[in-house]
Amino acid sequence: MSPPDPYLLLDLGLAATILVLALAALRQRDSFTMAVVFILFGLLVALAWVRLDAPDVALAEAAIGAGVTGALLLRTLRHVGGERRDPAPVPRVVAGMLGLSVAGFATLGGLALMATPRHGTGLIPAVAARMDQSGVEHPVTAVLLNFRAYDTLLEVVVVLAAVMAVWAIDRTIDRAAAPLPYLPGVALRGPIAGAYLRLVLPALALIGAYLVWIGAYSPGGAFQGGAVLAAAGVLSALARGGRWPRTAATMPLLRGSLVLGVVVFTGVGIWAAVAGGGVLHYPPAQAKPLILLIEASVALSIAATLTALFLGHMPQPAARIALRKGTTNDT
Amino acid sequence: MIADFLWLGLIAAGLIFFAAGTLGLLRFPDLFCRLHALTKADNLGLALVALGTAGLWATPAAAMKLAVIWALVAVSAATSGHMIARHARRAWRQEDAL
Amino acid sequence: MTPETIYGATGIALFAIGLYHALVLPSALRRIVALNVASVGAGFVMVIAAWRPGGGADPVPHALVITGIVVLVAATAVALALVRALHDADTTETDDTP
Amino acid sequence: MIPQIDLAAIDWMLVPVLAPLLGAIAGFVLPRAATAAGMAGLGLSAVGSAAITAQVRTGAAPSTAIGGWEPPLGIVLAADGLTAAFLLLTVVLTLAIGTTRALTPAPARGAAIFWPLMLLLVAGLNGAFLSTDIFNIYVTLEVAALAAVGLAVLTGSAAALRAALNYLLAGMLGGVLILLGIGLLFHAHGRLDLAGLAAVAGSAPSDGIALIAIIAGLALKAALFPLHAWLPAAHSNAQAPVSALLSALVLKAPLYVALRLWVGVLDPATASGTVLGVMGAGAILWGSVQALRAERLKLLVAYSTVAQVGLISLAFGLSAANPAAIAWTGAVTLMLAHGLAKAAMFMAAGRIVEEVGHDRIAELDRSPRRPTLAQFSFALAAISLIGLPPTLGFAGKWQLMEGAVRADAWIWLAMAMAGTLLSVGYLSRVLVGFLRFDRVRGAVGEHQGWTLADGPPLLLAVTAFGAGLFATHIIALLAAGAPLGQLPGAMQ
Amino acid sequence: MTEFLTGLPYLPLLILATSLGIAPVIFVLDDAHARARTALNLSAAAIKVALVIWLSWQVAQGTEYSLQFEMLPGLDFALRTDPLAVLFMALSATLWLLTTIYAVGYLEKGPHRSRFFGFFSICVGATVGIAMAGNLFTFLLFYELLTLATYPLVVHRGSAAALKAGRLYLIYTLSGGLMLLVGTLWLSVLAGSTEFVPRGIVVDLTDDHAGTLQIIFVLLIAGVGVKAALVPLHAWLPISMVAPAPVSALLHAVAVVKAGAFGIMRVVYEIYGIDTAQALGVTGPLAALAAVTIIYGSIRALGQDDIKRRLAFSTVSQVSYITLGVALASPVAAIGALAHLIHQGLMKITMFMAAGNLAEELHIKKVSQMNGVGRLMPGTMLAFSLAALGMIGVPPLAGFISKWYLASGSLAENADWVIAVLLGSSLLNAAYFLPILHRAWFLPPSGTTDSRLPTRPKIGWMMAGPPLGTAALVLVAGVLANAPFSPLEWTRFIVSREYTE
Repeated sequence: MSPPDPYLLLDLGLAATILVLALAALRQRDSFTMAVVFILFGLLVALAWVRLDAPDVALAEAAIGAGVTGALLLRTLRHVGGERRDPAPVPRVVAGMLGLSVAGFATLGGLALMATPRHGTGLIPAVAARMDQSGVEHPVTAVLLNFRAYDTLLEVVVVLAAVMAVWAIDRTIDRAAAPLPYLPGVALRGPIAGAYLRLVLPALALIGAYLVWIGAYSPGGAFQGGAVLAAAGVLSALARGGRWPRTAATMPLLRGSLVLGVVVFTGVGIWAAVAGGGVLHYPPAQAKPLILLIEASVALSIAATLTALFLGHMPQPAARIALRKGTTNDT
Repeated sequence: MIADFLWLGLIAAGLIFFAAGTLGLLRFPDLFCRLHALTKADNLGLALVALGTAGLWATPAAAMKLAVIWALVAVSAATSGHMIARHARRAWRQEDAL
Repeated sequence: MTPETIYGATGIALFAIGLYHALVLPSALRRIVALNVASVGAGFVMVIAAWRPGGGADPVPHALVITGIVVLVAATAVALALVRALHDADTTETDDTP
Repeated sequence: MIPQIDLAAIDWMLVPVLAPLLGAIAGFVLPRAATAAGMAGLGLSAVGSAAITAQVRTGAAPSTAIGGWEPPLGIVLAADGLTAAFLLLTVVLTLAIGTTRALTPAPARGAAIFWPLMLLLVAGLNGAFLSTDIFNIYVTLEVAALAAVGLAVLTGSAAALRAALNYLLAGMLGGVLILLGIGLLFHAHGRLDLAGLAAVAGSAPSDGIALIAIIAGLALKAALFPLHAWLPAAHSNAQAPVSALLSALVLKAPLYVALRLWVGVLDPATASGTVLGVMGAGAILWGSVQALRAERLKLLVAYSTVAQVGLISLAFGLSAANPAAIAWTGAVTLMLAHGLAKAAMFMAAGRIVEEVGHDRIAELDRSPRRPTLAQFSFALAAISLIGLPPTLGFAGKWQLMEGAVRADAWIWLAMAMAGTLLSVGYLSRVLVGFLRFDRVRGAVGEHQGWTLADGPPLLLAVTAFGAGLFATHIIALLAAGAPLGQLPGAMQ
Repeated sequence: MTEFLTGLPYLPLLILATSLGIAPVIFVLDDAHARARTALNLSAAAIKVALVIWLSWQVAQGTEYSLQFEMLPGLDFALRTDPLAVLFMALSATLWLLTTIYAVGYLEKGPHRSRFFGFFSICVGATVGIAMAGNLFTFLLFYELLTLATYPLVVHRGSAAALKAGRLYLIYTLSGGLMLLVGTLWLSVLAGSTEFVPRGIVVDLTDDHAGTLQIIFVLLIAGVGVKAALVPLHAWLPISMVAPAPVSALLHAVAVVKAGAFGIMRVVYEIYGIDTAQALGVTGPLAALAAVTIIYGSIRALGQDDIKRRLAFSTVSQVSYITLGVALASPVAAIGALAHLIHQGLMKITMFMAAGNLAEELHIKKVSQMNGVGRLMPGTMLAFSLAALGMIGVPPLAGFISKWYLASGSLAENADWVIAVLLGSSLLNAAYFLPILHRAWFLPPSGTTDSRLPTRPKIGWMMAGPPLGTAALVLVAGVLANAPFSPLEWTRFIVSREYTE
C-alpha cells in the first residue's frame, strides 16, 4: 500500500463532515440554524467538487447551490417566521418502513456502484477530438454551449418557467389582505452598509463579467457569472428593502432582461439554421463570438431571473409602494 | 529553499490566528466579544495564509487575485459584523424599552 | 480507497438521507432542503463518473451537474414561493397578522 | 436578402419545440397580446408536428443531430410512429384547449400568464417526445413540470396552492430519482443516447438499480399507484382547461418515456414488468373505489385518471409475452384515447360546474339550468373511457386484452374487465345526475346553457367516440419504424 | 370475402344513415321546431321501409350488398345484407315507422322529446346495424351501441324509480356485453376471424380445441342471452317496463329482445354451424335452458296484475321459442323459429301499444281494472284480442304458423319433449291472456260508464291507428303465410340457404 496520500485524510474528513452537516441540517430543531448549516453544507460540497477535479461545478455549487438557495431559504424563513407544523406526511410506522426500504435501496445502489468499473474513456476523447471546432478552449464551456447547447437552452427555459410560475403564484395572493411582500426590517441601511454597497456592487459586477469572459478559457462561464451578478442584484434589492418600482419603464425592461437569454440563444440557433448549417450549428469561424454573445446574454438573464426569484413577487405598482413608505421600520 | 520556510511560517501563523479566532468564538461570553474575535483574528489569519500561498505557488496574476479576494472578504466580514452588532443592539434596546 | 470510492459512497449516502427525509419530514420547507441534499448526492455520482485519476476529467458530466444545479434552484425557488404563498393564504384565513 | 427557404430542406425537427418557446416569450413580454401569441405559437408548432408526421408516414425516419454533433456527444432528435402520434395528440389537445380558453368570456378568462406557461409546457412535452438523449428528456420533463405547477395555481385557492406544492415536491423527487439513474448509467457506460444505452443495457451491475430508479421516478411523475397521492388534489383544484392539460397531456410524457425505455433500452425482465403490472392493477382498483366515493365532480374525474393510468400500465405486466407488440400498441392507443376523452371530460366538467354553480355530484340534478351540450360531451367522453365500441378506448382495450389472451395472462384480462365494469360504476353516477328530473322545480329546457366554449370539448369527445372506427390508420402510424416491436403478421 | 357490389354500392350505409344520420339533427331541433322534427322522423322511417323493400327484392334475386373496411389490424368492420339480415331489418323498419307515429301521438306535450326521438332513431340504427353485421366484431359494436342508446330511453321519465331500473338495466346489459366482448376476442384469437359464414368457421378446430370452444360458446350465448332474456339473465326486462309505452313497445318487444335472439341465431348458425354445435353437445343444454325459460316466463306472467309486467314476462317466454327452435337443429324447426321472430314481434308490439292506449286514455294499468274495456275502446281492444289469440296459437293467426312449424320440426328430430313444452306453454298463454279478454269483453265496466268515457277521445288517430295496423299484419302473416313475400316464405328461403348450401 503506498504511503497514505495526504489528500486521502482530507477527503475522508471532508466526506464525513459533509454527511454530518447534511444530517444536522435536516434534523435541526431551529429552522434558522438549519438554513445556515445547509449553506455550510453547500460550501463544503463545493470544496469536494474541487477535490474531484470539477472546478466549474464547484463554482456553480458555491454560487447557486449554496449562495442563491441559501438566500432563498433565509428569505422564506424570514417571511414565514418559524416553520408551520404541517401534519407528518406519513405515520411513524410507515416512516420506519420507508427508512428501511430507502436504506436497502442505498446499500444496494452503493454496492452496485462500487462493483461497477467506471467507464474507461467516457466522452473525453469525443470532446477532445472536437475541441478545435468548438470555438472555445475550456471543454466544459464547449460542452455546455456548443456540443450540448440544446440542453443549456432548455435549462435557461426552465429558469424562465420558474419565474413565470412564481409570478403566477404571486398573482394568487390578494395583495390588500396578505402581508406585504416587501422585506420589513432587513433593509441594508445606514452609513456603513451604504459604503459597503458602493464598494462591493461594482466589484461584483466586474467579477461577474470576468467570470463570463474567462469561461471560454478556464472554469467559469455564463451560469457562474450570472450567479455572481445575481448576488449583486439581491444585494441591491435588499438595499431598497425589496421594493420594486413597477413603472411603465421598468416592466418591459425587466421582462426583456428575463427573456434575453432564451431569445438570444434561440435567435442564434435559428440564424445558424438559416445560414445553412442546421439549428444551433454555429459555423466554426464565428463560433467564438457567437458563444460569447450567448454567454453574456444568458448570464444577464440568469442574474435577472435569480434576483426575481429571490424577491418572489411581481414588481408592485408605484402607488402601492408609496402607501407602504410610512410603515417601513427603517432600522 | 529558505524563502519556502518563510512562506510556510507565514501560513502557520495564519493558522494560529484562525485557531485563536475559533477559540474566541467558543469561549467568549457575549455576542459582541465573539464578533470581535471573529472579524479580527480570522481576517488577519486569512491575510497571512493568502500571503503565504501567494509566495509559494502563485504567479503574479494569481497573487493579485488572492489580494482582491482577501480585500473583499475583509470588507464583507467587517460589514456583516457591523450589521449583526447593530441588529443585536437594536433588539437589545427594544427589550429594555418594554 | 481512492477519492472515487469515498465520494461515491458519500453521494449514495447523501441521496439516501435526502430521499428518506423528503418522504417523512413534516415541514414542506425541510422537504425542499432534503430534496436539495438528495440532488447533491446524485451530483456526486455524476462527478465521480467524470473523475479520472491523473486529472483531465470528462467535461460532459460536469455540464450535466451544472444544468442539474440550475434546474434544482429554479424548482426550489418555485417551491419556496409556494410555501410563502401558503403561509400568506393561511394567515389571511386565520386573520392573525404576524 | 431573405435566404430562399424551400420547405423540403427545412429541418422540421426542432420546430415543435422552438415555436411554442417563441410564442411563450412573446406572450410573456406582451401580456395584452398573450392570446394571439399563444395561438400563433401553437399553430406554428402544429405545422412542425404535421411536417414531421408526414415524413414519418413516408417511412423516412427523420432524425437530426443538434448542432451537427453526432451521438454519443451531441443530442439527437428523432421521430418514429410513436413520436408522431404523441406530437399530433399534443397538437389536437392544445389547439382545442387554447380555443376554449380564447372563447371563454374575458372576466372568466383569468390571468394572461396562462398562455406563456401553457406554451412552455407544450415546448417541454414536444421536447420529451422528440428527444433520444436521456438527460435531455430529464430537462424537458422539468420544463413541463414547472410550467404545469405554474398553471395549477391559477385558481388561486389555498387548496390549489397546497396541491401545487405537493405536485412540485413529487415532481422534484421523481426528478432526483431520474438524475441518480442517469448518473449511474453514465458512470457505467459513459454515454447518454438511448440507442447507445440499449446496446449495453444490463451489462453492468449498477444498471439494474439505475433503471429501477429511473422507472420509479417516471412512475412518480406519472402518478402510477401507489405513487399517485399528489394527483387528485392537483388535477381537481386547477381550472378546467388546466386540469384537462395536466390529466390528458402532461401525464402522458413520463408514461411515454417509460414506454420508450422499456421497449427500447431494457430487455424486458419479467420480474420488474409484473411489479408495474401489479401497481397498475392496484391503481385501477384504488382509483375506481375512490372515484365511487368522490363527492366532487372534478375529483371523480381526477381519480378516473389514476385508474386509467393503471389500465395503461397493465401493458408492462404483459411485456414478457412473446408478441408483446399488441399489448404495447393497445397501451399506446389507450393513452391517445385517454388523452382525447379526458381532455373533453375535464373541459365539459368545467362547463357544467360553471353552469350549475356547484360541483357536488349528488346535487347535479337539482339545478334547473342544464348545459346539455357539455353533458353530452361528458357522456361521450365517459363512453370512450369505459371502452365501449366504437370508441378509440375500445380499440385500445381490445388490443390490450388481445395481448393478454395471446399470452394466456388471464389475471391481466380479468383486471381489464374489472376496470371496465368499475368505470361504468363511477361514471354512471354522474350520468344519472344528468338524466334525473324529478327533484328539480319548474320545467328544464333541453336547449339552454349552450355556449361557443362547448365546441372544442364536443369536438374532442366526438373524435374520441368515433376514432375507434379508424383505429387501423392510427396503428399503422404507430407502427412506422416499429418502435413497439413487430406486430404479428406485420400489416405495414 | 366476395364483393357483391352491384347497383347501389353503399346501400347498407344508406340504410344505416336514415336512422343514425338524422339523430344529431333531431337532438339539435328543440321543441319550437316539433313539427319539422316529426316530419323528418317520419320521412326517414318511410325512406328506410322503402329501401328495405327494394333491398329484399334485390336479395331475393340473389344479389348481396356488402361493405368492408379494416377497423383494427386483422379485424374488419363488415356490413352484409344476407337474407337473414333482411328478415330482421324488415321487421325493425316497418315497426319503427308505426311506433314513431304512435310515439308522436303518445308524447305530444311531454318534456325532452328531442332527446327521446334522437336516441329512438339511434336505437333503430343500432338494430339495423346488428342485422347487417357481417362478422361477430361488428355485431358486438352495434350490440353495445344499442345498450348505450336504450339506456336514456329506459330512464326517459327521469324519476328515481326509472333511474333505479336504468341502473339494473345497465348492469345486466353491460356485463352481458363484456362477456360477449371476451368471447369474441377469444374466438378471434383462436379462429383468426369472426366472419359469419353459413357453415360456421370453427369446423376444423373442434378436434383439438373442443373444451375452449365450449367455453367460448357459453360466453357468447351468455353475452347475447342477456338481451334475449334467457332465464337467469332476464330480470332487467320486467323492471324496465317503467319506460314510456313506445319504448316498451319497440325496444322491449322488438329491437332489444330480438337482437338477443338474432345474436343466438348468428352464433349457432354462422359461427359454430349447427352440426359442429351439435357435435360439441352445446345445443342440448341450450334447448333445455330455452324450455325452462318458456315455462318460467309463462308461470311468472300468470301472477302479474300490472298489464305491462305480464306482457314483459310473456315476452321472456316467447323469445325463448326462437332459441328453442334454433337449438333443435332441424330445418323445419329453424323455419318455425325464424318465422316466430317476426310473428312474435308483430303480436307483442300490438299488445304493448294497446296497453299504452289503455294507460293514456283510461289510466288503466292493472288487469283487474280492465272490466268492460272492450266497449269503451273497441278498436284498441280488438287489436289486443287478435294479438292475444295469435300468441296463444289460435289458427289462422301468425302465432299458430310458427308454433306449428316448431312442433313439426321437433317431431322430425323425435324430440317429443318439445311438443309437451309447446303444448304446455300454449295452455299457459291461454291461462294468462284469456281472462284479460274475458274481463274486457264480457264483464260490464266497473264504476259508472259515462264518467269514465271522456267526451272527446284523448288519443288521436296517431295512437289508435298503429295497433290496428300491426294487428292486421298479424292476421295477414297468418292467413297469407304462403304468399311470395310473406315472413314464412322468406324464412323458408333463408333456411334453404342455411342448410342446403
